[in-house]
Parts: sequence; structure tokens; C-alpha cells
Amino acid sequence: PQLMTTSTAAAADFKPAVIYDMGGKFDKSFNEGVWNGVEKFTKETGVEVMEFEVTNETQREQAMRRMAERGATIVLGVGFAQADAIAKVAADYPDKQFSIIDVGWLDAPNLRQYVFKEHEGSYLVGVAAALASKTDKVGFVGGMDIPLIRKFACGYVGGVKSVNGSAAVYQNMTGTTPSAWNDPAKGAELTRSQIDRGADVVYHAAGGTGVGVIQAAADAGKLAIGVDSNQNGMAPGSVLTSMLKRVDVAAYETFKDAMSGSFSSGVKVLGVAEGGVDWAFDENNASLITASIKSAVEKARSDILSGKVVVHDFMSDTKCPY
Amino acid sequence: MNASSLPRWIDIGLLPVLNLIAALTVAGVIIAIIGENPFVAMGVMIKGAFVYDGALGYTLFYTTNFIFTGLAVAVAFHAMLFNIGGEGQAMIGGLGVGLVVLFLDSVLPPLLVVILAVPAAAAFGAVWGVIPGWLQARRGSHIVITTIMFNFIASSIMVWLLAGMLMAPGQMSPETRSFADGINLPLVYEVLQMAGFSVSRSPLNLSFVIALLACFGVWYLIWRTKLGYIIRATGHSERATIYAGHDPAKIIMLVMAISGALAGMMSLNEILGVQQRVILNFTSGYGFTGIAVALMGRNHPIGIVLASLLFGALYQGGAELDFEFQTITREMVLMIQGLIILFSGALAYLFMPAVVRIYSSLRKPTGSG
Amino acid sequence: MADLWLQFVLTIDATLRVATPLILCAMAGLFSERSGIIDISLEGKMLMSAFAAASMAALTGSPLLGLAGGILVSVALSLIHGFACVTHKGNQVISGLAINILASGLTVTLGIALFAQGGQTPFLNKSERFTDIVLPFAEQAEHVPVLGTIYKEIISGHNLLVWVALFSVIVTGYVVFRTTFGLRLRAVGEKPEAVDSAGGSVSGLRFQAVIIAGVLCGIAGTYLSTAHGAGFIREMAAGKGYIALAALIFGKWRPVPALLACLMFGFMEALAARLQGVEIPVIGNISTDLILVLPYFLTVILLAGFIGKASPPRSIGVPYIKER
Amino acid sequence: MADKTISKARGDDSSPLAISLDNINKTFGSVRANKDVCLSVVQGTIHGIVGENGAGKSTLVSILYGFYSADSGTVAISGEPVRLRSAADAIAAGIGMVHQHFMLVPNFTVLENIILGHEVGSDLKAGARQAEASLKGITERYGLSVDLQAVVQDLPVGLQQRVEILKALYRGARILILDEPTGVLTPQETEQLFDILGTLKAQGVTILLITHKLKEIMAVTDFVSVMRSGEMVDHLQTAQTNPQQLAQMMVGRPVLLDVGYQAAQAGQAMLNAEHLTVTETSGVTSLSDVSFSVHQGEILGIAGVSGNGQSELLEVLAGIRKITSGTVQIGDRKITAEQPASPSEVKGLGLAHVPEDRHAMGLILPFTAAESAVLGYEYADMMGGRSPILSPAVMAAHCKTLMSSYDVRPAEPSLKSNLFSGGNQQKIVLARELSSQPDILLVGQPTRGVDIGAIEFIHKQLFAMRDKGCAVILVSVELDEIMSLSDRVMVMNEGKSMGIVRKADTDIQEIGLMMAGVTAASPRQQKAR
Ligand SMILES: Nc1ncnc2c1ncn2[C@@H]1O[C@H](COP(=O)(O)OP(=O)(O)OP(=O)(O)O)[C@@H](O)[C@H]1O
Ligand SMILES: Nc1ncnc2c1ncn2[C@@H]1O[C@H](COP(=O)(O)OP(=O)(O)OP(=O)(O)O)[C@@H](O)[C@H]1O
Ligand SMILES: [Mg+2]
Ligand SMILES: [Mg+2]
Repeated sequence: PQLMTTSTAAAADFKPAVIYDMGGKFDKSFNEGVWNGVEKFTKETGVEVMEFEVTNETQREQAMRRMAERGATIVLGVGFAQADAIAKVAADYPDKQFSIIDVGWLDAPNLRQYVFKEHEGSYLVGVAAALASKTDKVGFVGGMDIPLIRKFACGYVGGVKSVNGSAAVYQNMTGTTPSAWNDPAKGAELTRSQIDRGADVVYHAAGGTGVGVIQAAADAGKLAIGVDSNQNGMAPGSVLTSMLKRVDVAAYETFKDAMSGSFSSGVKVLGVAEGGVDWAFDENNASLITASIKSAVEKARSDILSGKVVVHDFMSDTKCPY
Repeated sequence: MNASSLPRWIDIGLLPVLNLIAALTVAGVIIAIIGENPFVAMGVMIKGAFVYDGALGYTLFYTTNFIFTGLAVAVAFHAMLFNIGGEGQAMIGGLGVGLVVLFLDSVLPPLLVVILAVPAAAAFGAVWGVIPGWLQARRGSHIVITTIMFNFIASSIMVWLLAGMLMAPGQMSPETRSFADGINLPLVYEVLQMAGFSVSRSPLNLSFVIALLACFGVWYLIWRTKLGYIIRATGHSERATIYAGHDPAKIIMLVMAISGALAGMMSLNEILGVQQRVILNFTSGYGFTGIAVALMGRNHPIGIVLASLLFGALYQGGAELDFEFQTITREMVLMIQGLIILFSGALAYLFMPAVVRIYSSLRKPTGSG
Repeated sequence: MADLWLQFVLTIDATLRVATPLILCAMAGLFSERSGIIDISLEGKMLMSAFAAASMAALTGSPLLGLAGGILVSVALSLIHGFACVTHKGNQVISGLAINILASGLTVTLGIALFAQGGQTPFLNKSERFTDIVLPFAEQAEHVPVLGTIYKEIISGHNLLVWVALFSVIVTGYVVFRTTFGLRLRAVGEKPEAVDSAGGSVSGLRFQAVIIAGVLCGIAGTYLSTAHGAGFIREMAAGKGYIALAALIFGKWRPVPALLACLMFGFMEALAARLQGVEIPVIGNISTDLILVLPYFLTVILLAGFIGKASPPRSIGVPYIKER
Repeated sequence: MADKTISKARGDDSSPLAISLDNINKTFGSVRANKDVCLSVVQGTIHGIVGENGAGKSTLVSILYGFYSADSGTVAISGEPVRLRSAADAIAAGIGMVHQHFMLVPNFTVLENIILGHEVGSDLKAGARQAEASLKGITERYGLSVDLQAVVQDLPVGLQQRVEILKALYRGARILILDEPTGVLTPQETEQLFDILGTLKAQGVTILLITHKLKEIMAVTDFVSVMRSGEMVDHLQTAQTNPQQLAQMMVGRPVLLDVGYQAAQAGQAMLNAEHLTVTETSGVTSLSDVSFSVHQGEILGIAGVSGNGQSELLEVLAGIRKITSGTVQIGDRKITAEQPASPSEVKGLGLAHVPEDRHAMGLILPFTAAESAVLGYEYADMMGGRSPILSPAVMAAHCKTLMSSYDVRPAEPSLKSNLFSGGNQQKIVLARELSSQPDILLVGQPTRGVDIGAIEFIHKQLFAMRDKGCAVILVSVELDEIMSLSDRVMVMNEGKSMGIVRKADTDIQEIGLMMAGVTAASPRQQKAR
């Protein structure tokens, strides 16, 4: 492999690869979002993308190396958990291109990093949640207890409080290990307890665990808010909206750029302004989103765009002022 | 009709092979059921394990893990102790490596830190083995149950530490910071490249050599020392051991310490060999696979090396399956492993009646003639 | 204060839900181990049946067929266990371990082949699951202080299988201690040769016991994927089989104490879930990982004879071999 | 020929047969436990079976009880041929059995044990009540009272045996098999058992009694059959035979009870035991206030019914068991509860120990003979002292030497210990212990399950040790063995010493009485201490 001298990929030997993280590409959430972008790319260009789903912690680096060795010209890592692996492998394969989502702190000439302003999107759905709640109590279920998820929570609280300063926001985290991304039973448990305490809208940022959140909310006749992908269709009539984190865009863009030779390294930050985060409105939740909710959310959106509202980023100071 | 009435080559050669064939046959049928060609899959696996550039290195890398955990199970087995706590002992061994390195890597020269980390892995693993040993020897609690519980306890301790005080600042995964540069066991490909051979990169490292030395050590201990003799005696008859003037409780604790130390040393391969930081779940079930390895290897170091090689190939080849087939993932390997444990462990003597019948009908004509 | 009380009641409510699979598995283990067969394959049977039930429910749309599928598959694994341990007198721990590992691998492998969703089954909608049964007057009861809350939150609003689990304790108690079958079952776990010489069949009884264990584990697995959860995900048993085993030991192989142990362990889990990442006044952030390890820790302490003494059935783990 | 002896033994051809076994064969692995065995038992009689250890008695009756299935042969009960595939078949045919090792669930009540496998209906309580009622009739009829609610493990052995008999009768047994029922009983309990058997016989129950004790055969049976190494040797009417004849039939040649005892000159005391007491964790006192000493060049025999503290005594002396109170003095070393000695320390004091149970203690069956031959001597000088290394070559050479000087056959050190016959296994143990040149030798049941040729050899070795000046303590439940080897005899009963007598001053009758706990040694003999 060391002998290989691939420069910028010519279309013929262009070989993209993606490494999904634990939870798998059908987690109905984060990884699935990436998969959607990958599918779109394949459909448009006809180029097959090599895929691998990590199922345990030790596989990440090996999978990445294996992709590089099997001739991949660009490798996309999904999630911050792959940061260390990609840093090592990118250094060992300087003539290959790498890209990673949710990581913004690495530095390599052949590595592109995507960071999202989840707090902005969460703010938007927080506004919707506060308006849709009849009890003035809303919930948040996070996956693994890490700053990134606190960032979601904080933006959400900000949105809720901007509408109703006295509303209660119940918050729970699922766990401290990566298995917290894939524990729907616990997600359902936590949601039930929040609902029993009066919450009637529950937002999740918990990957596969969120399936349980949506299920529990639907079972109880309450509302859930999806995350990452558009989850409105998972339980139509029970999902108020979804906080879209356009990881599909990141995936699609990465491969598109690499294929056309316009791949660049560095950190890309995607917020509301860049179309990287948004809220979902479609036929599945049309009946839930009243005109007043819609206008309030759109107003919040334009306020963020105009800079009138600056949503606090938890990760900037690990504090949440709301 | 029992094992001792058969020649050794049948007992330790033919029967294990038959069991393996049975397990692989069932696995093949399942692969066929899910719509893939088992022979193609087998071919991919073998290629993935031995043929590709660097594949052999990976295979031997996994083999190293299995040698350690297999030896751990086997040593305990010689004292008739069923140590299924290898997983937890390996985790705690890794913790030992981590603590030593994280505390010392800024003060001591790398080489010295590495030299200290090796016994730390063994010592921490030994502690995690000796506690269930003590509970069995002195308090009469069943070692199987306590070692199961200790796996969970170890796992929780690791989560608690790695997601808590040992978590690297600014990190979002439950893992420690990376070790300082140079704190790792030499990689085999690097050493060979320095010696002028062209070898492709793989994580195979010095632990493999340590594992082989451990094999020899275990063989020597069990069959060439008085302690080994007493360990085996304890396994067969505690009463006879007491009669002979030894304290079985002490032997049990000692054996569990040795067993735990071997399991703990598995972490050398993963933590000090490749990861260079302590991560969660680096044991990945290797501790449990060690049981299969010991069963297949009939608790003998040579058997264990062979069985480890088989499982190493299965793991590495299995990863290759993952790349080649949409429908097959690593879990296929887990399934095959389950079948192997079933056939070579619980159903070890499934084929014996038939083999005995065939053997005695073949032997009769020559015997009487 | 009122919220604290409500929180407490809700935690108890959650305890019941979390403890349900533990109770079923503990009763399963009780039958098996009382007959002398160690069953560490509770975990694997539960996992496999969770998969089978969810697949069946997803394919047919019927949770009852899902239950049937779950039970069937779990019993099949029990029969493998029986074949290895009873018929071939193999090592019971090894057989159990093999089944657990096999189940881990097989569920994902088959799941991918069937649904191509990374080993998961499709998300089950309401009609494909066992949904909660709200008892009459639950809403009205809300206004009655204390008792009303307890009625509405704890007693009402559980799915069928939660009731089945509680009922299984009564049935287990009755069958094991009040019937002649139970007498033989216990005898065969204590001293199989006594049953043999009294004209009973040791193998027959042990097979019956493992089959009953299979049925109960099948219900537990079904609960995980088609009642409590909405679909199968890999490794969804997540050590519950081992916790149930611990509860069984903690309950000294008796149904009611085992039930209490399950509830205690369930309570710890429910509590831990609620405390995760929550700042508690004065104490601060409690490590829920350490709460979750308590069941295992307590079992070790118990087994070591520091709190009471748990003595297992005398012939447990020993294959019955008449002729050497 | 077999048929002739049966009819001869029966005496009265018209009496109906309860059991007839014809050409029964049974093989365990390579052991032929029963070879063409025939047996006829007349209804309403007590029929004894005698034979040495391993003669195949238990195997035969287990086949009759459907517990084992015969390889070939037929069984007829009351003239009807039956197929006995399981115990259930035998029970249905009216056969009940009291096994050598009781088949009772220890933590069940008496009642639960009795109804187990033969319950009425599926509800336990209702069935138990019904059973209780019908049991009342049985207990009254045969005078077998026992508390039905008691938990079996709390009952003394004699009562447990009574439960076994009740169990059989409750199942409607008309034929009752008892396998060595008196081995575990005190003389009083034995008396009571024989009374019960008498009552049963009077009620028309047929009884098949297996025992080693010829006295018991003479006392209670009507007929007796003799087995030897898997074969039926002869059938006799008890009234027309005597113990000498039976013993000769059992071993296959005239019994040489005495290997030629010659009084020895005892020297100084080598071991002094004072007020030895051992209390088990269960609270049972297994050894109580035992005092004795043993001298250079003498054999002190310890006699007693099995289970009266002899085993505990040996283990205490060997350092295996802890003393509760009292002392053992060996040379200058005083072993007490406060200053216990380990088996290795005791060994260092010049003591060697041939344990009672060679399978569980004396040898490690899966080990090779070479390995078994160093058990307990791993750190002895010939094995390289404290060196941690074990040399297979040295072990094999050592074993080879032992094998040739003690005539172990086959003389093959690499053979697994369990592949040697009982006698040869015992010779390996003996060789190992005697070759350490001990000053004190503890020997437990040296000839249990050993053939007569080996017995003579072993006895001669013991005499040789004595004559070399070793102090020998010999435990045996075979009174004949005690009498032919010992210089003095200590008799034990319920953990106590009933006194020590000089062999020259006593006879079997007196010792028998002491074993039964009836009389202590007379003051004159007491001095023999
Ligand atoms: N279950 C078994 N498996 C294998 N061998 C056996 C079994 N039971 C008995 N044997 C062997 O069969 C032979 C006859 O044994 P059996 O128990 O019938 O003798 P026995 O006359 O009752 O002796 P004892 O007086 O010691 O009770 C012995 O060699 C014994 O080792
Ligand atoms: N309980 C047992 N378990 C296993 N093997 C046994 C058992 N009893 C006897 N054997 C084996 O069966 C064979 C015959 O044993 P047994 O004691 O009957 O020998 P034997 O013919 O009486 O010899 P000897 O004449 O020396 O006493 C031996 O190989 C012995 O080791
Ligand atoms: Mg017998
Ligand atoms: Mg013999």
C-alpha cells in the first residue's frame, strides 16, 4: 500500500468509503442520516460506496485502515468516537482523503471535519415544544452524557424558555457509555417517567435510544420530537417535529467534492444559516403544527439568521445560562 | 466405555476435530439458510485470515489475545476451577497498565514505564482473580457465579473510571488520554522492517512473544514443577491434597492469581500494543472466547496455541466477511464460536460412542489375528 | 414534596416494568436449578426469544403470534441445553455459555438476513405489541390522595405480560411446593438417585424443568421486544439474564424471596435511570454506574455468607450418571 | 448342577418361589460384575447373599430392582417372567429395596420421602393426608413407628433405614431387598432391624439380605447364596452350614486367618494420646476423651463398628483433622488445639499414613502410578528436597524401585493409577508410605477390597515393619484382621475408647461385646494401656 501513488482521485479509481458507528446505519437517527446522504450520492453518480458498521470499540481503527488498504480514496468517519482512529489513520495515509462528522478539533492536511450548531436547531424545536405543550412541562432525553448532548439540551431549554419562562424542562441522560446510544428500553422508561410527571412533549437526542422515546410518547398519546433525521414519519401524529441535523448533506458533500476534485481540508461549521440544522415540517406533522407554532418557529429562525438571537453554545463554556 | 479406554490420538486428536467439523457444519447450514454460499464464505474467511497483505499479522494479533485468555482458563481448569472471569480480569489488567502509564509516563523514560506496565497488567488481573479464589476457598461461594458477577463489577468499574476520573479532558468517549509517545510494545512489522524485511503493517506486537513464553511457562509449571503437581492433585482430589500435606485453599487462591494474571496480560496486546490508551470494552469478549480456546485445546498449551490460531483466523477472517457480504457481519463469528463451545465443550463426547464402536470393531480383527 | 412523592411512586411503577423480565427469568431459573440443572443460559434464551417474538410480530402483525414464536424458540434452546446436560451429561455451565454466545451471534445474523436493518427488527407499531392495560377508574382515582396515585400509577397501566410475570410467581410457588410434580422436581435436584429408585425418571423430570424454564424465558424475551420495547435490537437482554440468576440466588431458590430480589434489583435500575446525570442537592452527581453494580455486588456478598447463607440444591450441576 | 443345588437348598420342592433369576450377566466397562448368575428365593423366607467386596452382590440386586439393566438373563417374580426396565417396573412387581447408601432426600420430611414417586393425585397436601392414613395401618402392623413430619437428615441412621423400609412397604412390596443394612448400624439398631425382619417374614414378606457378616447370616437367614468374583458359587440351607464353610466358599480356598502372629518385644512409647476430643462444626462429638500410647515394635489394633470414631482418630493423628481438646505427643512435640500440626509437620516427625480410602485419599486415580507414588513426598530428599522442579525421570525411577520391591503388577510407572486392581493400588500406597522408613505407621483398612493373596502380602509387610521397631496403629473393621495382627487392641464405640486389651488376654467374644458398647475392659486388662 505504501507504494500506491494516488494523487487527486480521477473518476475511474475514485472509491469512497463510509464507516458507520455503533448503532448502525439503520438507527433511525444519526447514522441513518449519513446513510441517506450516501444513498443520494450513489443514486446520482452511480458510484458504490464501501460501507462498514462498527460494532465494538476496537474495530474503528482497523476498519478505517482496512478501507484504506482496500483502495478507498476517501473515507468518511461518522461521529466523534472515531476521532482518534481517523487522526491516526489519516496520518498514516497522507495521500488519501478523510472526513469526519461531529469533530472539529483535529488537524491534518488530508482531513475535513464537520461541526454542527445543534444548539440552534434545538432552540427551534424548543420553541415548538413550548407552544405545543398544554401542561407547560416538556422533557428532554439525551443519549450518552457528554458535552455534545448537553449542547442539544441547552439550546432546547433556551427555545422553550424564550416562549414560556416558567415552563419546566425535565432532563434525563441515558448513560455514560456508547451503549446509551442504543438502549430504546431505557429511553422509553425515561420518557414514561417524564410523561408521568406531566411532560407532554419530549425531545430526544439519543440516537437509537430515541426509538424508545418516540414509542413511549406515542403509546401515552403525547408528543415526541425527533432528532438528526426527519423522524416525523416514525409515528405520524405523535412526532411534533424533528431537529434536522443535515449529516446527509455532510456525507453527500464530502463525496461529491472528493469526486470532483474539490475536496478541501479544515473544519466546516454548519448552522441554521448554512442549512446544516433545521426543523422538520411535512405532511406527517402538518396537523400538529398550528399556524401560531409555525409562525413562532419561523420567527425564531429568522431571528437567529439575523443575529437578533444568539443561542448559547454549551460547549463554549460548559454552562447553560437558561 | 470411557475416554481412557481409547488411544490418546483419538481422545485429543480425532474427537476435537470431529467436534469442530460438526460446529462448522451447523454454521454452514445457517449460512446457507440466510442465502449465502458457505463455501464461498469459508474461502473469503481463509483469504481474509491468511492471504491478504498483513492479514496474517492481524490473525496472529488476535491469536495473542486468545492465547492469554485460553491459558488463563486452562490453568484454573487444572485445579478444576472454572474461571469464567477472564473478561473482567483482562479489563482490570488493562486498568493496571493504564494507571501505571498515566501516572508515570511524564516522569520516567518510556522504556522503564513499559517494563513496569507489564507486571502491572499481571498483578491487577491476579487481584481480580484471587478475590473469587478466596471466596471459593475460604467462604465456599461457587467460583462460576462469583466470576460472572466479577465480570459485571469490573465492567462497571471501568465505566465509572473511564467516564469519570480517568476520562481524558475534552474527550467525548469514555477513554483515557493517549499515552505519551514511545509507550508501547514494539510492533513486529516495525522491527522486521528495521531488520530489512518488507512486511506489511499490522498490530502484531511483542505481546505475541510474551504469549508464547507464557505458554511455555504454563506447560513447565503444570508438568515440570512440584507446584504444578500439587495444582493438578488439588484439581483431582482435594482430600488427597490435604492428606499429602498441602492446603487446597491456598492452592486455589494461587491458581486463581496465576489465571487472573494471564488474563490480565491480554491487555498488554490491546492496550500497550495498539490502543495506547485505556478504552472501554477493549476485551470484546476475548475472555469468554478463552473458554472455547481452552476447551478445544484440551487445556494443553500446544492445543491452546492451535485453538487460538483457529479463533484468530476466525476473527480476522470474520472481519473480512463483513466487508465482502452485505448479509454477514462479525456476529457470524460469534455464532460459530457459540457452536464450537457447544460441540467441543458441552457435547464433547457426542461422537464418542460411535467412535468407540468403530474403533473396537476395527481393532478386533487385528487383535484376534 | 408532592413531586418527590410522585417521583417515588413513578420509580416504583418503573420498577415493576423493569423487573418483569427479571421475575420471569428468575422463575425459569428456579425450575431449572431446582431440578439440578444450572441455567446460565437465561440470558441467551431471553435474547433469542426477544428476537423471535419481534420478528414474528413484525411479519404477522400479531403480538400473540410473536409470543408463540418467542416461547417456541426459547424452548428449542432449552432442549439443546437438556440434550447436552441431561442426555449427554455435558457440563452445564459450558452448555449455558455456548447458548448465550450462540444467541448473541445468531440473532444479529438472522436479523440482518431477514430485515437488513443491521440486526434490528422493524419498529413495531402499537397493534403489533402488547400495550398497556388501563384499569377502570384510573383517571378518576388520580384525585384520591395517596391511594389514588398508587392505583393510577403503580397498579394500572401495565401490559399483559407484567401481570403474567407476577402470576408466574404464584404458579411457580404452587407448582414447586404444593404439587407432587414439584415434590419430584425438588427431589431430583437434591438427590436424583432417590427419585430414580422410587421409580421416577430423572431425565424426564429434568427435561420438563428445562422446558418450563424455556417457556418462561420465552415470555421474558417477548416482553423485552414486543411489550416493553418496540422491536428487537442487538444485545437487548443486556445482562438481565445474569441479574435474574443473581436474584434467584439472592432469593435462595425460593419464589417469593426471588421475586423480592428481582423487585429490589429492578428498583435499583429504575432509580439509576432516573438519577443519571441529575444533580442532587447536597450529594451532587451520583454515579449511577455504581448503583447498577449493586445487584452483582450484593450477590457476591451473600454467596460469601456475609448476609445469611444461600445453599443451592444439593445436586445442582452434577449430571446424573448411574453406570460409570 | 446349579439347579440341583437350588432344589437341595430349598429342601422342600413344593414351596413357591418369590424370585428366580436365571443366567444374569452384567458388564461395566471391562469389569464383568455378574457372570451367568442364577438365584431362586423361596417365598416368605429370609435369604442371605454373601461374598467379598466387589463380588457382584449389589449389582445383582440392583438388576433385580430394575436400577441397572442386565446385559442378558431373565427374571421371574412369583413364577411370572417380568421385564424390569426401571425401578418403577420392579415396584409394580412388588419389589422394594433398601440400598447400601440410602436413597432419601435429606432435607425432605419422612412423609415426603415415603410418598415420593408414589403420590396420590397432583395436589401434594391432599395426597399426603391420604398417604398418612394408609401409612398408619402399615406402621401399626409391622411395629415401625417413626415421626412422619421429621426431616430425614435430623434422624439417626437407624431411623433413616426404617424410613427406607416403610417406603418399600408403602409401595406394597412383598419382596424386600436389603443391601448391607447393618454396616452402618450399632449393635442395638441391628437387633431392632432383625426384629423387624422377623415380623415382616411372619407377615409373608420375602427378604433378600446382603451382608458381609457371617454371624448375621447364621442368626437370621433361612437360606444363603455365596458369590465370588461375579459368579454364584453355591446355595445352601443356613441350618446346614457354618461360618468356616461359608468363608471358604467366599474366597475360594481355605481361609488362612492368621499369617503367623508372633508376639513382639515392645520398646519405648512413640506416640502418646491424652484425652483426645474432636467436635465437628456440626456439633457432633466424633471423638471423645480417647487416651492411649503406642510403642516401638508393636501393633496397636483399633477395633470397632465402622463409624465409631476410628476414621477421625486416624485423621487427627495424621494432622488432617484439628484437635478440639487433649494432646498428642510425638517425641518432644506436643500437639494441641492451640498448637496444631499439619500433615507435613507430622510427617516430619517420622509418621507415615496409609489412609482408609485409597481412591479418595491414598491415590489420585487419574495420575500415573509414578505420580501417585510421590503423593505427599514431593519435597522429600529423593525428589530433590526443596527444589521446585519435578523431574518425571526421577519419579519414574523411584516408582519402578517401589514396584519391584512390593511386587506391584503390572510394574509400569506410566500406567494410570485407576487402571491397577484394588490390591495393586493398595500396594502402591503401602510401598510409598513404608519406604519413608517411618517410626510410627498409621494404617487404615489396609485390606478392604483386596484379594486374599494381596492380604497375606500386606499383613507380612506390617509384621516386618513392626519387627523393625516401627510403632503401628492399625484401624480395621474386620475383627479377624485385628485379631491376627495386633499385639494390643483398643475398642472404640461412639467415639470413646471402651478400653485396651492385650491380645493374649482376650478373645473375639469379649471384643465383640466391647464393640457393642456393652462392657468396658475389665480392670485387669485396663492396665494394658
Ligand atoms: N456403576 C458401576 N459402574 C462401573 N463399575 C461398577 C459399578 N458398580 C459396580 N461396579 C463394579 O462391579 C463390580 C461388582 O460390584 P458390586 O458393587 O456389585 O460388588 P459388591 O459385591 O456389592 O461389593 P461390596 O461388598 O463392596 O458392596 C466391582 O468391580 C465394581 O467396581
Ligand atoms: N469404583 C470404581 N471406580 C472406578 N474404577 C473402579 C472402581 N472399582 C474398581 N475399579 C476398577 O475396576 C478394576 C477392578 O477392580 P477391583 O477392585 O474389583 O479389582 P480386583 O480384580 O478385585 O483386584 P484385586 O484382586 O487386586 O483386588 C480395576 O481396574 C479398578 O481400578
Ligand atoms: Mg455392594
Ligand atoms: Mg477387588
